[in-house]
Amino acid sequence: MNAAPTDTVQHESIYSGSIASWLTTVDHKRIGVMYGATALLYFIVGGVEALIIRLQLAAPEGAVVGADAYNQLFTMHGTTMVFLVLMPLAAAMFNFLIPLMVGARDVAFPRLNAFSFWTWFFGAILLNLAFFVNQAPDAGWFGYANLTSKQYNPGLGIDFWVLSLQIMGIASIASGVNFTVTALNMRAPGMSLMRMPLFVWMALIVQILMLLAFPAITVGLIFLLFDRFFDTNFYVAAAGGTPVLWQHLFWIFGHPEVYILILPSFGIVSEILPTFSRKPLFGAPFVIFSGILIGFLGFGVWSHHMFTTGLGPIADTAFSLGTMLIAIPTGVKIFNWIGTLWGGHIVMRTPLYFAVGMVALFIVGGLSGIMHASAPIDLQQHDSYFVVAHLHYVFFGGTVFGLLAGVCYWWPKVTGRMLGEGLGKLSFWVMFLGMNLTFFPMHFLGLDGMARRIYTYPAGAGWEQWNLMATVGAFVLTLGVLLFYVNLVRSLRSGEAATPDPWDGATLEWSMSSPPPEYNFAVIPTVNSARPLWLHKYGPTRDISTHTREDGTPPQPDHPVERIELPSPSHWPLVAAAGLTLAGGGTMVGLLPVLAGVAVLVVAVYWWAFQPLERPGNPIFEPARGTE
Amino acid sequence: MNEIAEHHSGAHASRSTYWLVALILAIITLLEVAVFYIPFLRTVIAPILLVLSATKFALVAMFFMHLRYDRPILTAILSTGLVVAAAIILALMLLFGALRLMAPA
Amino acid sequence: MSTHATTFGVPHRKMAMWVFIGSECMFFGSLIATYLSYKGKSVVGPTPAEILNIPLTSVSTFVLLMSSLAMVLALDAVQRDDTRQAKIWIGGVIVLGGIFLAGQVYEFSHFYHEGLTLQQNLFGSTFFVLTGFHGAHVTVGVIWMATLLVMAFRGRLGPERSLDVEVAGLYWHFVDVVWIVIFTVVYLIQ
Amino acid sequence: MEPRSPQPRSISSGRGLCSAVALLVLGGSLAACGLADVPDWSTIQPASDLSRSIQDVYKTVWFWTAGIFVVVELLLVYAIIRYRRRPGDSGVPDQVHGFTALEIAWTLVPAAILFFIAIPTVRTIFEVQQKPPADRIEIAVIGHQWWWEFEYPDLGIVTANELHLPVGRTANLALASADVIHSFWVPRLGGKRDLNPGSENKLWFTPDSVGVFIGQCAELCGTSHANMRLKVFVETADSFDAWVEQQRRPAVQDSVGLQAFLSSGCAACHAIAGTPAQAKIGPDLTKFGSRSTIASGLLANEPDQLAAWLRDPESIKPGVRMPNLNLSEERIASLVAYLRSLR
Ligand code: HEA
Ligand code: HEA
Ligand code: HEC
Ligand code: CUA
Ligand SMILES: [Cu+2]
Repeated sequence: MNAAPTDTVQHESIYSGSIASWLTTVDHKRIGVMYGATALLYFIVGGVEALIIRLQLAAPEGAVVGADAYNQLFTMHGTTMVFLVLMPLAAAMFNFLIPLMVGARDVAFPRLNAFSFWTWFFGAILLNLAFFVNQAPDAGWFGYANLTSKQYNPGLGIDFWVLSLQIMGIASIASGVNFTVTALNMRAPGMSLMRMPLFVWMALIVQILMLLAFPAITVGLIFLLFDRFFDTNFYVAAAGGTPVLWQHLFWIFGHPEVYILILPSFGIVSEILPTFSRKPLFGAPFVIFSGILIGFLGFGVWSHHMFTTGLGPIADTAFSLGTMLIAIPTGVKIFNWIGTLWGGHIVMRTPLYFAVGMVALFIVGGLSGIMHASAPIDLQQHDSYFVVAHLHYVFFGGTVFGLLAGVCYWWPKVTGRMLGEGLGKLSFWVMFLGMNLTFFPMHFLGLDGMARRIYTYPAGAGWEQWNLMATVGAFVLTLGVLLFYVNLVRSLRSGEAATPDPWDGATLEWSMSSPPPEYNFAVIPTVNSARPLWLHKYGPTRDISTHTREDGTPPQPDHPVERIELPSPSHWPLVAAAGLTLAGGGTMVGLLPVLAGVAVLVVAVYWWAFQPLERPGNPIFEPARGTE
Repeated sequence: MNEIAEHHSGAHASRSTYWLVALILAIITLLEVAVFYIPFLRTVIAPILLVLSATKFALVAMFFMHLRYDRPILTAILSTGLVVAAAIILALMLLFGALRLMAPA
Repeated sequence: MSTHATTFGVPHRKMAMWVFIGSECMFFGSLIATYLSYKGKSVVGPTPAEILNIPLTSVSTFVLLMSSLAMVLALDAVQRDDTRQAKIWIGGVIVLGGIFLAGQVYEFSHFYHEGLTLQQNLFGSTFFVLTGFHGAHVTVGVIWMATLLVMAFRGRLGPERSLDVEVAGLYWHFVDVVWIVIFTVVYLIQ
Repeated sequence: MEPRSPQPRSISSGRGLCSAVALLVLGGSLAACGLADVPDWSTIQPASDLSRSIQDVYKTVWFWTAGIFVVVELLLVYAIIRYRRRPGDSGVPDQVHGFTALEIAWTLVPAAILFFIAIPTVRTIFEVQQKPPADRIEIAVIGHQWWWEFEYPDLGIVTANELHLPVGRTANLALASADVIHSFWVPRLGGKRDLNPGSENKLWFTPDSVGVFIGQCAELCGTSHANMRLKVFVETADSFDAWVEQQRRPAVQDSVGLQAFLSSGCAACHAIAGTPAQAKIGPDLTKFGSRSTIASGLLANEPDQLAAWLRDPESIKPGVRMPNLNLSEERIASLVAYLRSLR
């Protein structure tokens, strides 16, 4: 680590500034922080919903909540965790890290980026507003038609759900376009695709999946809206349609969506394991191509959620086999991660704990997925707690552990402060224990015939002890999450200051101060390795005897060496997002708010379009003057 | 790919090419309508029309949208979307058409 | 930012439009897939064969194709800094797009009087939503072109702005290309 | 395609299988207490050819995946322990970038394993969806929010929430829905199959053990989805025939009770064969007295429970489509007596 600069320059914090500066910011780092903070808050919301679920199920004939409230709880829990926690937490990292990792000063479209954030933000609020009119959606997170029809669900709950998903979908498409272009087209000189960091690779695949998956649900939701608002017949059996169409459209989106949720974690693990094993990722090209393959195959397997729908043996066979194929590229990743650890000098720090925990737990979820993939087996397991176990192993064990590993890993870079090591490891172990205690018994519940989405169950079916165990586990898990949060807060208050490169990292973000300056790179680096910083620090072979220091990307100078002009803040993305949400949400109220929303949107878009990106008064950094 | 290229507004077709392409497009459209009205083509109408419209699609994309003269990455991006969309259309049609044929006896 | 160096030598905005188009393929793909999957499943009439007006739609298809020609010529003119021609061709795109939309309005209201509504049957639902969303795309395109035309009249559409026109053009051509598909699978293959 | 074997097989394999999972992770004691008593709903104690076929696949897949689990997790744990950095070690390990032969190996080995999983999978997919044997009884199952209607078209029997089947004979179910999607699931008799509005699904199986099996609607269908249970009585041929006989015999109508029924508004929704009550909104009550439970398994068919049901159905089944008719206690008493006499 001898090459890492030890003196940390105290820039004026990139996070200080008025609230208005946050509302109008176009800085990808601040936007990333806003995504992250909001997602971590919603994690508590979704978690508390889960805790109520677990309390209700702790014993037979539970009486904590009633039937309708329970249906609302799991619907909101699933929707919240997927769209309000995991996706934005991943988006937080895409925002903060992609430009830093590819050597760019911002994303391709900074204002579009702000628009994405605010659109998602308002969409998320809209969804939760449903609680305040006491009509939360209650048809499950995949809202099967025709339970969502006006006839069987006359309240506003489904409208809130449809409209907020639609609005958040627009945010996802916008950021998908933005980050695809950023990763493809803004790489530093010399950074070929094969030198692009693994995290960026997986992020890029995620963007492409979002761009191709979201339109399917958008169309499905449009049909649903039309059925509900205009009495069309898309999902109406009496008119010759079928509610099964919704299942197809939803899962054409929904299955790629689960890879949208896991691939960021795969990317994070692929960054963390090499850093802490102190050797390059084993078989990096294979890890990249398997990621592409997972994404591609992910579009061909959606009907494995529909084995009980009655599609016939040919379709069942095709989707069973297609689904099983995905185990191969996923296995390739797992084995390469183990290969990375193999023969390393593994530094046992908190991020590594979470990363390894992710691998260990994801395998469990992946293997239960393989059981589901066999259509006959799935006839028993579908819509039972076995599926609930599968989905939490891949979501919590896979995605959440992976993302938390990322939070621990990049926290010093984002905040400039270290996390507590002891508390970090403690929170890991408590979460690891709680997670298994909560979700492993659910396998048995499923095998013992407990259906999911039931708010009550009779005594004497043999489910009592497993349910009780799961409820206890959920509280252990909560304690673990709480410890994690305490660690974050303590670090912000009194954490040890972070050096630019606390983990001896290999990628570009470690070449600059922590947190990075507003302009990211004082000089845009030239990259000639997949591990530019290691190359610089240790030479090509990393053999200390043949050490040639001057290759690779040196740490960034403390001050700009050229004049750097950054885009100006703008409030139009925020206004446009507000207009869009008003127009969308307004459809539940009447024509007036819709027209008002559209008007605001149009005005905002025109102002935005004709406002130059860089205007007088925008942040400008001059050489040798610093930013103090 | 590693070199940094400056904004590349690139060579593209001349105006006469555009007119020619438009003419071909118009002729193909005419053919399509003709095929529609010719009775003895009824049985093969679908494949003929699909080929014709794919040709039109390709002409517009290659010439009017300049894919022919632009970076291959753009063609790759479009193709990704097209291939996945086409596969989904095909699969859904099979699933729905087959709903009756493949239903368990 | 698109004036800055880019990895692929393609301006960001142009690449972004292509990426967006890739995504739109799935949007229209899902709509078309639904239309085709539901074809012939309506339990009451009118059916496509009874109601679709091929001559009329052939004309509007032709009109939309020619608007694409106008679009490339407009871009060509802007790149050559020929403002007069640019105005003419952009105006042409607007007029042709407008004719197409007028045709669609006529078609829709005609169908409505023939008894085909959004609610009448599956054909009505899928047809109107598919072609309606296409029409909405054309409308956005026309508004976009109108904006460019105003810019041209204000003398703000020189060659330095040609990327603006090119990106708008990509969008326009894509909407045209989607219609090529719709015309074939909805109107001609019955 | 081989016909499915109707012979019951050892039940212990299922239990052993499940205990093994538990042993692996949670230890034997937990497994023992968890599996002591799960006769009614278990997916791994098959009582029909369908659930046996499924379990055969499950066993195969389970052993493969359990093996993979053990091997891969051991490798992972071994790597972590073996290769952790020792105190005082500041060197760097060999910078290995990869090894193509290994990559090929760990692509091919999983592919081979999948092959062994895929074979029984595909075979069973076709096996369980082939044409049912000729000797079978046809049953139409119609899902309602939140109860089951069963019709034996060939026998002229309509009943609700409780299905009677003869052991050893194939039951061929035609599944349909009156409102939203439901899913028919009796774990010990086989996998589930959805009841879709507008199209009919099929499911067939041949029960091979006598007993009472509990089922549950497995697709979220609204407020009382959790309360949409069902019971299947698999009986010997003789007792099934007796049941059929009994169902087809018209119930003796107590005219006072019938009058109470007709004048309370019940006939707006319910049918009782041989009376003016012919509505199809709620369950057919023709032979209500012969059923063991009320309202899809929520209550026992006892006078006090039936009275409670009539007093306020909503308090027993949230969202229920049967209104509280504010009946007087005398009215309830006579209705209870009448309904229970319908046997
Ligand atoms: C992060 C999200 C995520 C991920 C990554 C996955 C991954 C997989 N999922 Fe899962 N899945 C969900 C999230 C996810 N799933 C959710 C949320 C649901 C429920 C939705 C709902 O109903 O609410 C669901 C439901 C679900 C079903 C439907 C169940 C049902 O409702 O009936 C099926 C069926 O096939 C399935 C299969 C798979 C498979 C085969 C994989 C594979 O990708 C797994 C591959 C990984 C491995 C296999 C492990 C590692 C590999 C090796 C060690 C190599 C060797 C292995 C072999 C040879 C087998 N999943
Ligand atoms: C990302 C995804 C994600 C995550 C992280 C979780 C996390 C949890 N989930 Fe959930 N879950 C889903 C996604 C997820 N879930 C989905 C998609 C469904 C399907 C929904 C559907 O059927 O439609 C589902 C369904 C589901 C069910 C089934 C409901 C049913 O079918 O009836 C259950 C039941 O136990 C459950 C439990 C839990 C628990 C205990 C946690 C725990 O991990 C939660 C841990 C707790 C916290 C994170 C809270 C932390 C709180 C604090 C730090 C503050 C503490 C304050 C107070 C206590 C006041 N989940
Ligand atoms: C508006 C319709 C409606 C009316 C009126 C109505 N019921 Fe019902 N009834 C139902 C429905 C629907 C169910 C099924 C409830 C469920 O299990 O979810 C039901 C269930 C029952 C059951 C249980 C049946 C079984 O097999 O489990 C009984 C008994 C019953 N009703 C009796 C009556 C009597 C007696 C009256 C008149 C006093 C009456 N019902 C009036 C709709 C109605
Ligand atoms: Cu019926 Cu759930
Ligand atoms: Cu899936």
